[in-house]
Amino acid sequence: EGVEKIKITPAARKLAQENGIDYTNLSGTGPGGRITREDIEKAIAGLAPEPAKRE
Amino acid sequence: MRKRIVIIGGGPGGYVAAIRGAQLGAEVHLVESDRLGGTCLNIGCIPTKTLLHTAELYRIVKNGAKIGLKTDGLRVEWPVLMKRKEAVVNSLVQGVTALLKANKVAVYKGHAVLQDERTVKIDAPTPQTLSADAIILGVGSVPVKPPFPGADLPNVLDSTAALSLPEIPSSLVIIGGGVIGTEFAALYNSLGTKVTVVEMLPEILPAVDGQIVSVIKKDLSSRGVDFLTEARLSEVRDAKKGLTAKVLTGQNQLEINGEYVLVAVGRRPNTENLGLESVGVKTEKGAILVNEHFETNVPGIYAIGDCNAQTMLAHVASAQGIRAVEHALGYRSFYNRKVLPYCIYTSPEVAGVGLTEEQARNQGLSYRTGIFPLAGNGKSIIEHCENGLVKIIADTKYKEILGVHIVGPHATDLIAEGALAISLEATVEELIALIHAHPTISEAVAEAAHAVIGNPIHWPPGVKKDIM
Amino acid sequence: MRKRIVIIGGGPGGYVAAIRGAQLGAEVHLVESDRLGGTCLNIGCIPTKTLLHTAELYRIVKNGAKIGLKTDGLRVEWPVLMKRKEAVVNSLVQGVTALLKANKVAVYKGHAVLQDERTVKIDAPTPQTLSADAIILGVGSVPVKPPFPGADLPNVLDSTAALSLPEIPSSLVIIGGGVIGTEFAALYNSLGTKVTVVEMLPEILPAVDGQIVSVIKKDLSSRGVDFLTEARLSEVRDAKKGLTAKVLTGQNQLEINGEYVLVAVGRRPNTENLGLESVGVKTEKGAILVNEHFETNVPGIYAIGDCNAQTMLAHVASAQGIRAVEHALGYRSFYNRKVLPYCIYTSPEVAGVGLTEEQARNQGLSYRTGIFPLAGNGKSIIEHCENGLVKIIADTKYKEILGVHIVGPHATDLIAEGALAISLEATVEELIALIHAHPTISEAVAEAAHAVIGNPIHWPPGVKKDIM
Ligand SMILES: Cc1cc2nc3c(=O)[nH]c(=O)nc-3n(C[C@H](O)[C@H](O)[C@H](O)COP(=O)(O)OP(=O)(O)OC[C@H]3O[C@@H](n4cnc5c(N)ncnc54)[C@H](O)[C@@H]3O)c2cc1C
Ligand SMILES: Cc1cc2nc3c(=O)[nH]c(=O)nc-3n(C[C@H](O)[C@H](O)[C@H](O)COP(=O)(O)OP(=O)(O)OC[C@H]3O[C@@H](n4cnc5c(N)ncnc54)[C@H](O)[C@@H]3O)c2cc1C
Repeated sequence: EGVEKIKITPAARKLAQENGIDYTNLSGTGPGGRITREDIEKAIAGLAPEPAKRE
Repeated sequence: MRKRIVIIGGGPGGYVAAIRGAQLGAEVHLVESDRLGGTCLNIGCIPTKTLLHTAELYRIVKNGAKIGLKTDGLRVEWPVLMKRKEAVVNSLVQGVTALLKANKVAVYKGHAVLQDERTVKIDAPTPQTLSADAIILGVGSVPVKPPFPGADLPNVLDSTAALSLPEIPSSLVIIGGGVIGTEFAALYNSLGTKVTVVEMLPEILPAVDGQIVSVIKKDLSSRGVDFLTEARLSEVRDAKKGLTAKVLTGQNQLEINGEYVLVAVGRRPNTENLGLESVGVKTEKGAILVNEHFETNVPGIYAIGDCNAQTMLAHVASAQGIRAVEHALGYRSFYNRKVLPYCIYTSPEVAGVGLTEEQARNQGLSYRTGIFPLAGNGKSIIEHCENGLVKIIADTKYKEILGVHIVGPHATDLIAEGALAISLEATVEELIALIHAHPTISEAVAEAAHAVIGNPIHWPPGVKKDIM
Repeated sequence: MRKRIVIIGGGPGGYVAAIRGAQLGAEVHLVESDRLGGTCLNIGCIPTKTLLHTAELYRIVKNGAKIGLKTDGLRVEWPVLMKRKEAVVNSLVQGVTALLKANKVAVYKGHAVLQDERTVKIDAPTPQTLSADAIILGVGSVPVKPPFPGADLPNVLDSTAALSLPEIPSSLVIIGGGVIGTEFAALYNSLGTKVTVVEMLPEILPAVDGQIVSVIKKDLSSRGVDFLTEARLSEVRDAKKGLTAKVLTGQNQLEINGEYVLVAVGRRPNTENLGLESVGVKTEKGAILVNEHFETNVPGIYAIGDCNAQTMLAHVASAQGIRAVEHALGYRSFYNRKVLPYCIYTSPEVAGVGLTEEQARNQGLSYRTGIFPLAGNGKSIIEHCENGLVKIIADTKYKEILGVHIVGPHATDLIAEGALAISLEATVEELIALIHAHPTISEAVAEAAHAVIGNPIHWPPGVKKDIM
């Protein structure tokens, strides 16, 4: 049970990869905490301070 | 301290909010002046779909010679169907009553008004006031009654009256080609009524994707429904048998005869006599203005469902009710206004979610479409229903699914996959990679996704798909 | 250089691989000894579902008095239905023929064998050899013929013969309660045949979630299908009228009479006389062994669909065909073996995807289930089909959806949403947050998701849900 699963939407993943965003540190705002495209857009715009790493 | 929530209106907005509030531990009070279940259960979704279920089975089987059915003597027993409609409605209303009781929601029968920002007054039968930490308004909508000459003639109907006719009419003129008008057209056409639909706009079903509209319109036309578009009702008059509707189309004046005229030109928020002004709740053209939590300008007062006029659908009312009560109780809540599916229970069915092509174009988005005609889908051929199609709209860059539109068998259940795809921000690749069971209509969803970026498997390359 | 792909077998595995290969620019050759479309189109999915479509409409409408239908004189015209079945099959086979032509696939009629690792020999009508960069085997499966005494009596049928009976039988004994046996039971029961199903195992439909099985079994039983489980056929004998099947259940010996006995105890890979041994392709109990790209131990030779015996379903064959040809042509490809939906076209329908509760338990997973009975779903009540349920299995930690199982109207189309949910690793929160259209059966999916972590909206708190 070591690794925590990261939930991210397919569109968000594409966007993150293209913009070199490390989404493993983001906490998502979708239901159940999924990272959404909007979360990545905010990260690209530098809006969302990336929260502390998951334990 | 348990929070007290008072809800006005027991439709799918109000009763669902009440149950959700109770589930979350609130003390919930619900006031309903008429029957629990609101428009939806009593005079909307449920009775229309009950009638349509029998009518469409009847039509399909009546035309069943080709699929091996011999149908001498098949007919609809209208009085039995009317009773069944009552029975279904009653059982669902009783179900809601029982659910509210099981969830310990206090239900009051009477007309409620806002007395102040935290108090609701019930005026009948025994006047009483309820104080609240939050108030949720779910007062619904009522049919718009345009004031044309003849509007008050006895055989001029609204949608409620059209559910309880003494017998199947020989002919019917429907004013308004929106969802409700179109469903009634399908219903009575299937039952053998001569139906004419009169629509003011250039096309029926204005909110639906244009290519989908042309399929369903062609289908209904081929079954004998007459559509008059850009046509305006000027007057209804008594005729020898039934009524005559005078209609202007361009320069022409037409007279259409019908046993009844059904007026289905829209619904408006039911926000009069609610005390909104006295507590300062803002409205626009009768619709209560709300923020993204469905809270009005008066903090602690929410307005959900038809009365805020955002999207007049039962499941949207329920979803807003859940969101409002969750917000009132301090929970984080999700409401994705991009993912509000709609359904039209014609046969074939119509359903859609997300952007139509017209919306994508008007918003100036860079998009691509993929279409798969059900003539290439085995199950549609088995169900003798090859005229449908699935249309997907995806953004050009990431191929993210923006809209899914279906006209075909089971469209109203199939649309859930499209809704999930949009809400999870899926791309066409994920829909293509998903293995869809065979033989199902849902295979056409993957094929339409395929068509966005290339060629579907079951359609010849280079053959135009969008002309049915 | 265009790659040359040679495909043996024109079923849903082979013909779809051929089209996909052609789409990707390969030179594709397809050899089929019988009719294009394989088992699925000619004697499997398509003819069974065509017969079931008419039979289920007939049964529903025949019992339509409650929903307002008067049905004196309604009957099935068997010869017309037989012709329709042929017509549907022929139109789909012609469709496949046309698709292959439009995609410029070279089609050969004849029996093919592997000559060496890169050569296929066709022996009829004019012998010829085809060289290939990759060979895809899509040779399908054939019915298992257990060798009981009486197996060769004329009225002992396999599934193919059971599709073309001269008239609707008065009685039918079905050996085998798998998907095919159960569908034939539903089919002939709906048409008025007295049906008995004999199953060796403790329960019918062994791969289906147990709670789902009990619902559909109860439903079919209440309509008159007799099920004998832990029952073994020992012999079939000619009787005065029809046949007598001797069946052992525990200590008892039963004699069941039927006009026909249908043997539907499974299918086995059709891998004899294919030259597998000569080129060294490994098999196990007749099934061709493959890796995750469906490539055999001989590089460049692939085996897809029923002949590798992984999952004997048409859409799985097609998906494997696509993956195999994409891999052979150097493309990256996706195949998620966790998301292979299955459908059973009884009425109500059954469909499932992902893990059953039995599988989750046997794998030692930490899981929770959520159940929503369709008695709480308005559309199911409208469709007079309240006995169904939706069951969701989710992992305890993330609430990720692991399995979705449905018995109810339109289950076969509804399952696509469940499949998408599992493939996108959606959680119950996401299914709950998704707004499902009203009134649809799909609302029950969100309710079942709700039931995993709390209480659905439309079911009273604390009332047991899993006992129907
Ligand atoms: C013919 C027809 C068919 C339809 N079919 C569909 C369909 O298939 N799918 C779909 O999604 N939608 C359908 N709709 C729309 C759907 O019925 C509405 O969107 C839905 O009912 C709105 O729910 P609501 O809770 O906002 O309001 P309502 O259902 O209108 O409920 C409001 C309730 O509030 C009560 N009330 C109002 N004022 C007061 C007061 N002051 N005090 C106490 N009680 C009060 C009313 O008596 C009523 O019961 C249909 C509508 C019609 C007319
Ligand atoms: C009664 C019945 C109902 C079914 N219903 C469903 C259903 O509803 N849904 C579903 O998913 N599945 C269903 N199935 C299963 C489905 O039909 C099979 O899983 C599917 O057809 C497998 O596809 P395939 O391409 O692997 O093989 P097949 O469809 O069996 O095709 C193999 C083809 O290869 C040809 N062939 C074999 N050997 C050679 C050779 N040496 N040279 C040339 N040609 C050769 C055969 O003639 C055949 O046409 C049903 C099966 C049956 C029997």
